[in-house]
Amino acid sequence: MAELIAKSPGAGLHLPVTRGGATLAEWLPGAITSVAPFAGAGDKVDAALTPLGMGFPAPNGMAQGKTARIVWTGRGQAFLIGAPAPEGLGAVAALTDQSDGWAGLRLAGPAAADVLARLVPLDLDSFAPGTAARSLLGHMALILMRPDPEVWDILVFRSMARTAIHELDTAMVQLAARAAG
Amino acid sequence: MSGYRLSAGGLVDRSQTVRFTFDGLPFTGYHGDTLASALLGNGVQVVGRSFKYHRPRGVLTAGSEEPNALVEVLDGAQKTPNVRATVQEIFPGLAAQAQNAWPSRNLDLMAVNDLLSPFLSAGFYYKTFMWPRAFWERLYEPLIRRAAGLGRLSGRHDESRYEKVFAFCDVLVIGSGPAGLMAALAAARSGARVIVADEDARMGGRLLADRPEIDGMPGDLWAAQVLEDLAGMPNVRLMPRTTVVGAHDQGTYAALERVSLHRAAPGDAPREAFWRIVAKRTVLAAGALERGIAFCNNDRPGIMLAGAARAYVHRYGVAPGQRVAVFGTTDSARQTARALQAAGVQVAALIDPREDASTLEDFKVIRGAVVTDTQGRKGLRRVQVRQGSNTFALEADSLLVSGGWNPSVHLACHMNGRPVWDDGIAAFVPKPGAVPGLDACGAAAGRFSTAACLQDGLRAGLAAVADLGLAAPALTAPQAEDGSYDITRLWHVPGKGRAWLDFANDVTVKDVMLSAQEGFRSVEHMKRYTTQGMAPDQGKNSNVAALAVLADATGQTIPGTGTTTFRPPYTPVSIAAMGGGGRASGFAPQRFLTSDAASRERGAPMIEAGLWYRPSYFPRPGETGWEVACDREVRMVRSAVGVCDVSTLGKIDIQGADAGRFLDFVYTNTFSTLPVGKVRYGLMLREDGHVMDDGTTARLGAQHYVMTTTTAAAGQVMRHLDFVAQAHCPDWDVRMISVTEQWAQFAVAGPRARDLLRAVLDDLPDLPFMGCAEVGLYGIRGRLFRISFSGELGFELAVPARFGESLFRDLVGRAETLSGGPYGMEALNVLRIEKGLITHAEIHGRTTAFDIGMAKMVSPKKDCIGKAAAARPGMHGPDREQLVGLRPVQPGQRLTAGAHLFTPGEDVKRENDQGYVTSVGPSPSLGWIGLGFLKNGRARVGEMVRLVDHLRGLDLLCEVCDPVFLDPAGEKLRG
Amino acid sequence: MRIPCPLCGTRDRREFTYYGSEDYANRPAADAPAQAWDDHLHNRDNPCGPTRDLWYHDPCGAWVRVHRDTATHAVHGSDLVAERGQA
Amino acid sequence: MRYSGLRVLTEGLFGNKGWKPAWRDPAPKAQYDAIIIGGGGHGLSTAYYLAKNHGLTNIAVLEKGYLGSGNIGRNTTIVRANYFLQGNSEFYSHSLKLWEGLESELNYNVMHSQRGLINLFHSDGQRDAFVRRGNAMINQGDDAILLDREGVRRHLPYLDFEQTRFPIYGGLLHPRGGTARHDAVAWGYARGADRRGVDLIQNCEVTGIDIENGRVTGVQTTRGAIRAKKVGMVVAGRSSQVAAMAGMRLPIESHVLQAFVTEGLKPVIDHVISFGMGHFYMSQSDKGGLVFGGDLDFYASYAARGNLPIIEHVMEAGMTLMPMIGRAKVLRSWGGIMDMSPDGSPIIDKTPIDGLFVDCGWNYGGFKAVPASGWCMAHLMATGESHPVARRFRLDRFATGHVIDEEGTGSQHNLH
Repeated sequence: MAELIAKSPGAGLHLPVTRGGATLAEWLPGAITSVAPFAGAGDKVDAALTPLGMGFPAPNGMAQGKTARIVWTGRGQAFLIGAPAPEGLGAVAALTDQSDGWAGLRLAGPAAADVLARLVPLDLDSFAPGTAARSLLGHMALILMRPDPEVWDILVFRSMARTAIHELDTAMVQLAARAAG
Repeated sequence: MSGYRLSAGGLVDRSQTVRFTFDGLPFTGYHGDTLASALLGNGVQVVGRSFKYHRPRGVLTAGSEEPNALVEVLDGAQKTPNVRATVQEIFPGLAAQAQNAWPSRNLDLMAVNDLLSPFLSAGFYYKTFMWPRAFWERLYEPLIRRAAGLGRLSGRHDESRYEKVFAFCDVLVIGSGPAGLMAALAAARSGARVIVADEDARMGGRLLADRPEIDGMPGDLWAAQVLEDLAGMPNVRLMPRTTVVGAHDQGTYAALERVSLHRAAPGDAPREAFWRIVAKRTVLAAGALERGIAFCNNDRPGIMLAGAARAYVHRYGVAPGQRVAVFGTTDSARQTARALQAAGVQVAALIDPREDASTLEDFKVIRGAVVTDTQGRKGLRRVQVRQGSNTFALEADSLLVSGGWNPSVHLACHMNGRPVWDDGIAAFVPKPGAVPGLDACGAAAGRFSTAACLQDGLRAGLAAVADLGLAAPALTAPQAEDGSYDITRLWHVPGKGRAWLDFANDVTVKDVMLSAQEGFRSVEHMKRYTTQGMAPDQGKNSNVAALAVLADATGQTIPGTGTTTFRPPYTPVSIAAMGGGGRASGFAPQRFLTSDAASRERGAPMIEAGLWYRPSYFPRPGETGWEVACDREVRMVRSAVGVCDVSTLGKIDIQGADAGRFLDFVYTNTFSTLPVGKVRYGLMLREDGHVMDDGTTARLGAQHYVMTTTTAAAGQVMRHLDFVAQAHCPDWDVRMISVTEQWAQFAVAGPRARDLLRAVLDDLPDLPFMGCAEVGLYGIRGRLFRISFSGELGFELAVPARFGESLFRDLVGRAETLSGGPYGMEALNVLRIEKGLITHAEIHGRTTAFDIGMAKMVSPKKDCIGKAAAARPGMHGPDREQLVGLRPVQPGQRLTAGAHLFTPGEDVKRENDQGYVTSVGPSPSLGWIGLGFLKNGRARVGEMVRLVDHLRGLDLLCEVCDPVFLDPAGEKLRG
Repeated sequence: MRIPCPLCGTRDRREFTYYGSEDYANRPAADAPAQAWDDHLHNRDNPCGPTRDLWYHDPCGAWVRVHRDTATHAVHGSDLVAERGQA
Repeated sequence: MRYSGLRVLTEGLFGNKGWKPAWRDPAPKAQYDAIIIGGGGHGLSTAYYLAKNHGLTNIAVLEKGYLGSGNIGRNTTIVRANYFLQGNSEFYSHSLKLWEGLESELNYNVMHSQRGLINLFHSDGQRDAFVRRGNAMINQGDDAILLDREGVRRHLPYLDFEQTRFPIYGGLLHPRGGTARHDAVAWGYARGADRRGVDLIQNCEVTGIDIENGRVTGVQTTRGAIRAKKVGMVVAGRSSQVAAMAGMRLPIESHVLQAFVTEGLKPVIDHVISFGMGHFYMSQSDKGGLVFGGDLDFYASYAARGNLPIIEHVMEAGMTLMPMIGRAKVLRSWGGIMDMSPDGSPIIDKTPIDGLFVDCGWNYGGFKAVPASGWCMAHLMATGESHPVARRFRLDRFATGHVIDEEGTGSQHNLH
């Protein structure tokens, strides 16, 4: 064997799927780096992120640059998604590679928020486009982003991809069947 | 036959005939009928039997509070018991059956209880059935159980779909009668996000049942207009068929939506949805429930509440009887008599206890009179009336009763606030502020006229809007009837026979009096002694009257007597709805290893471990049972090389200037001195001094560590580390994050481990035991740790998870060329027992560092979590049970975990218990061996102990030995 | 029940893990007398009324000190354990 | 007045006019030999056994509400003796023996029904832990039977053996485990104590405990001061508040435990089922309701009501284990206030104040303990010595580290 085969978390899990007004697809966000600024290094972290067109986000915040996005993911912690960590960031913040730790899903369409309302205990009407939140998807840890009004990006633990897809799909099936009645 | 379908009227769709069955007989109704209205329309009077006396019973109400008309619907696995016929909408093919009757509702042999009723008074069962003792469980109790209960469960798995939903709003309006609609309109027009929930399939509340005139139009048409208006607004969600069942903290309400219970073929739609609605403000406009009057034999089929009769006439176009008598203490009774007469039903008389009641009606009014008794076992035939000193009989097949109205205070009382007695309406009303943010209005607040409801609803809606800081819309209440509410208190007409209070539980006035006579005088005692109010209607129809009777018996006032506690749910909610999503694997997430498919392909049985699925063993053709495979896998590791997926272990990345110092604080031993590129075993205590977890931590850089936790404790440890960091040393520079899911990690163990790794890695570093390094393989970067959980030369190789499956297949394939292969949890367990290595079988939450022989790992040079508490006298010493190894004296004998240990020669009893076995396994080289805890065990190595496992029939002698069975010097793993 | 996370905002109780009284956050010195440790680990005022207790907001990893009432379940506010005032 | 089937018949024939009050309604006297604070199950049984076993009849039970108004009437009625650790083992064993004679002891049908309790397990490790417990039960002289998966299926054929999230490996059957009618236990002890001369005083709230020179001398109540040289605090749910009147700070945190009952159903569940992985247990009452519960709500509370996350969790557990209950409808939920101790075991002990005794910390196992708790508390109050089966339930065991932590979850009150 000359090389190892990379497998995405959603491989073999029958995506994408469209039911009623919502489509669920695997979302491959590329590189994910956790960024946790060291004590007193907030400004330096912002400076290191400047080339990407973003700073360290506030709670529930998300910043979208040209190629990458940075998302607040917890106390003193954000995920840089879609680009490698810029030069110098590692000196002022604790970084870890999280690229393989998460399963990315994208739920889109006019019914997407209604689907999520079956699983996520958040007020999704008040969830402004361009923001993010840490919460739950059913019983699973969740990073939820709303890059556009009808697009929701979802990160759950990689090992739970199957459960997450099953639960989202069940919600989609039932919601669509309600409309049909 | 008594009830019948009127030739016109009602809001049912007479163009759509619906066929259904009841007790196997075919009937027809119309679209829009409930099962109750359809049965009444077909003249069916007996719909079930009562709980205790098995009395024939008919429909009493037109809502979810129905105590009598509980039926089973559907068949097979779909069978649903205790369905209110007054709520269930009919659909083509609906099959319903009466329940609690044997053999049938018309001939129920259990009705013998009715004849025995003098001996079945309140609490009789506490006084008898005690002799002989064994007869309670063998005879009396089974009889009682069979007689009790109501409907039947199918006994089969409920495979249907259910749904749970979260919703948020500014204003939740509960109820869509006049008050609710006005509140909703006010809130909606202000721009607030509004949810209107109503239990009924059709919104409008009493406007549909009474059709009062509003702004010159019939109430149902006015409601339809307002609803159309609301439905067109994007900030409004109308939720019919939705009962708000519970008020919980911080404005969280539980609601049950009957999504498809009215559909013949729901497809994939859920049967029910359980909503969690978070509201900033709530308007309780749930209306009021009518109550009856206790008189002798007031429970006969054909006796119905007066307001319900109006609902059947106006809403469904159904008359409750051919010739009706009406008896009531308020104008609700008169209104009913008028409505029935207007609909063409013969009204025998209105019996009004008020001496000054007007007699100016087109029907006979008997004033200053009461109903004293009734006749007609399976359907009312005659009503006994007493007027002054005269008693006489009235022929009637239906008696419509009104004892007044009780505001639906329930939700307002779910947070322990008791309702307040309002003498003017002789009823309880909600206590303002009892549920923060909830405002009751309309009939729910004791304001009964249509005009008052409209005005009060508007007031509540505007108040909510003002609270939210929104601009009030210009809105005025429409014109409507505004009569005063005049009530004469009449709870109970004295008489010789039984007068029912709680129809559903068969509690009579006599039962409540007996309760008081026997000293059960507090309302809670009375409830519990008589079971008053504990039936499916939770006393909605009868509690206030029962209180009044109790107050009378004890010489107290009604408010002085108080109420029992109102608790959720308002109406019963199916377990399946509240547990929606929990069915089968939905109860908890399933976690799958990257190697999962590869393991299953090899036939490995997968076992659950902390939500993960891990391979138990990898059977080869011809191998029978796990022990054969396990034996081979252990030998394979000991003689060649084995590969095991250990990715489930928790991995926490720890960085920062104070990372080492932090580890010193959370571990008993020291990590700040660990050189970069080295790994150390760490022992972690809870603050109470017991062992929390153990694992290895590697130092990847000067300020960079990666900690390993056990699979089971990964979440707990992360939470604990966060707590210690944030509570005890918030100024330290430490940053932590789980990297468990990032890495696929494989143990490569055995004397040929290096051969395997050389084939895979670009370059195998010369790692000492407990060393670590970054490595390259197949063009990617990985981490290599030289650690061992088997006592063999061992490594763990970690790669980004996307490559996990591929690397596992590669490692296993290459291992097989080296006479090795994969090994599972069984072999892993034997390998670690042979080495005396512990898992959570040993560190089960009660063990101390002393118990497992690691007291010396608690560094005397520094403080650490758990150190102070571990010094308590009870945490160490010879009385403690200590970790030992165990091996049978007779080779070949099997050991069992869970067995207890005794000193040979002593009796096997608790007082002599010396310890127990925690882990056992069949060692290929040593036979069965085990680990266990033994009192003062370390001092007893070499002694014999008696191992007794009663449950598995085992009793044998073991030798106590050191827990490390193999290679105590560790030459193999250092080799 | 809804609990305010100082970082994320008010969230459903299901997002939190409860620990106990804020006594757990006030760790005695290593050499404190045994009574101090007993009080830290075991003994509680256990008020029926206003209290301050410790909750972990699992999604964001913040330990939160919540000011609330054990009799009514009213929640009056919260702060981060790491930044808690001594008031 | 003695209760019997014959009496029920004769009273029935004469209109049930002859039934006498189950207990007197005395005014408090100025002085008693001993006072029990708390007219719940434990307080009433303490009074009963003080009178019966120790001949102390000049005693009073002071209850701030109505008799049996606490957790005795808010539980899931399970009676069992299936503990592993010494201390618990002998105590609950003693209690179960008392249960087995309670009807004739009290001349009151408490409907103790030994329907059998089955604890399910879902892995080899859990099986071994239950075997360890079962062997401890037998070593104590109680009963336990190990069931494999097919054994469980024979008893509980309606469980979901195919799809449930945590596969059923087997169960530990405790044949003598079962249920009883909760209120009847309180009423039976109350009536028994009253018949032996104990004054049961309702609507009498203790507002202060009088202490002079380190000795208790009586209590202050809403119905006046009452003197006594011995006072027992038996007030689970309010233990901290009452102890505070004596200047004590207990190792107790109060938590809410919810329970649920469905509408009546024809008999469908015969046993008591305990599903540890889902924190779920269920039985069916004689009236036909499915009675069930789960874990604590997990936050300190005196509100006696709970919230939705735990309710949903309990229902989900029921649905994964035994989806045949799906269409049973929950009729009523309630919440009890639990005295949670740091090791999950109770306290029956003297206090640092002479003559003041405490019985508390029943976590959520107090119902089955009612007979033995009263028996042992009475013994302690009468003799000044701990009863042999309760001698490990010491107040100072947390300070000394001699904890009795059956769950192994450590000194966090809500985890037991």
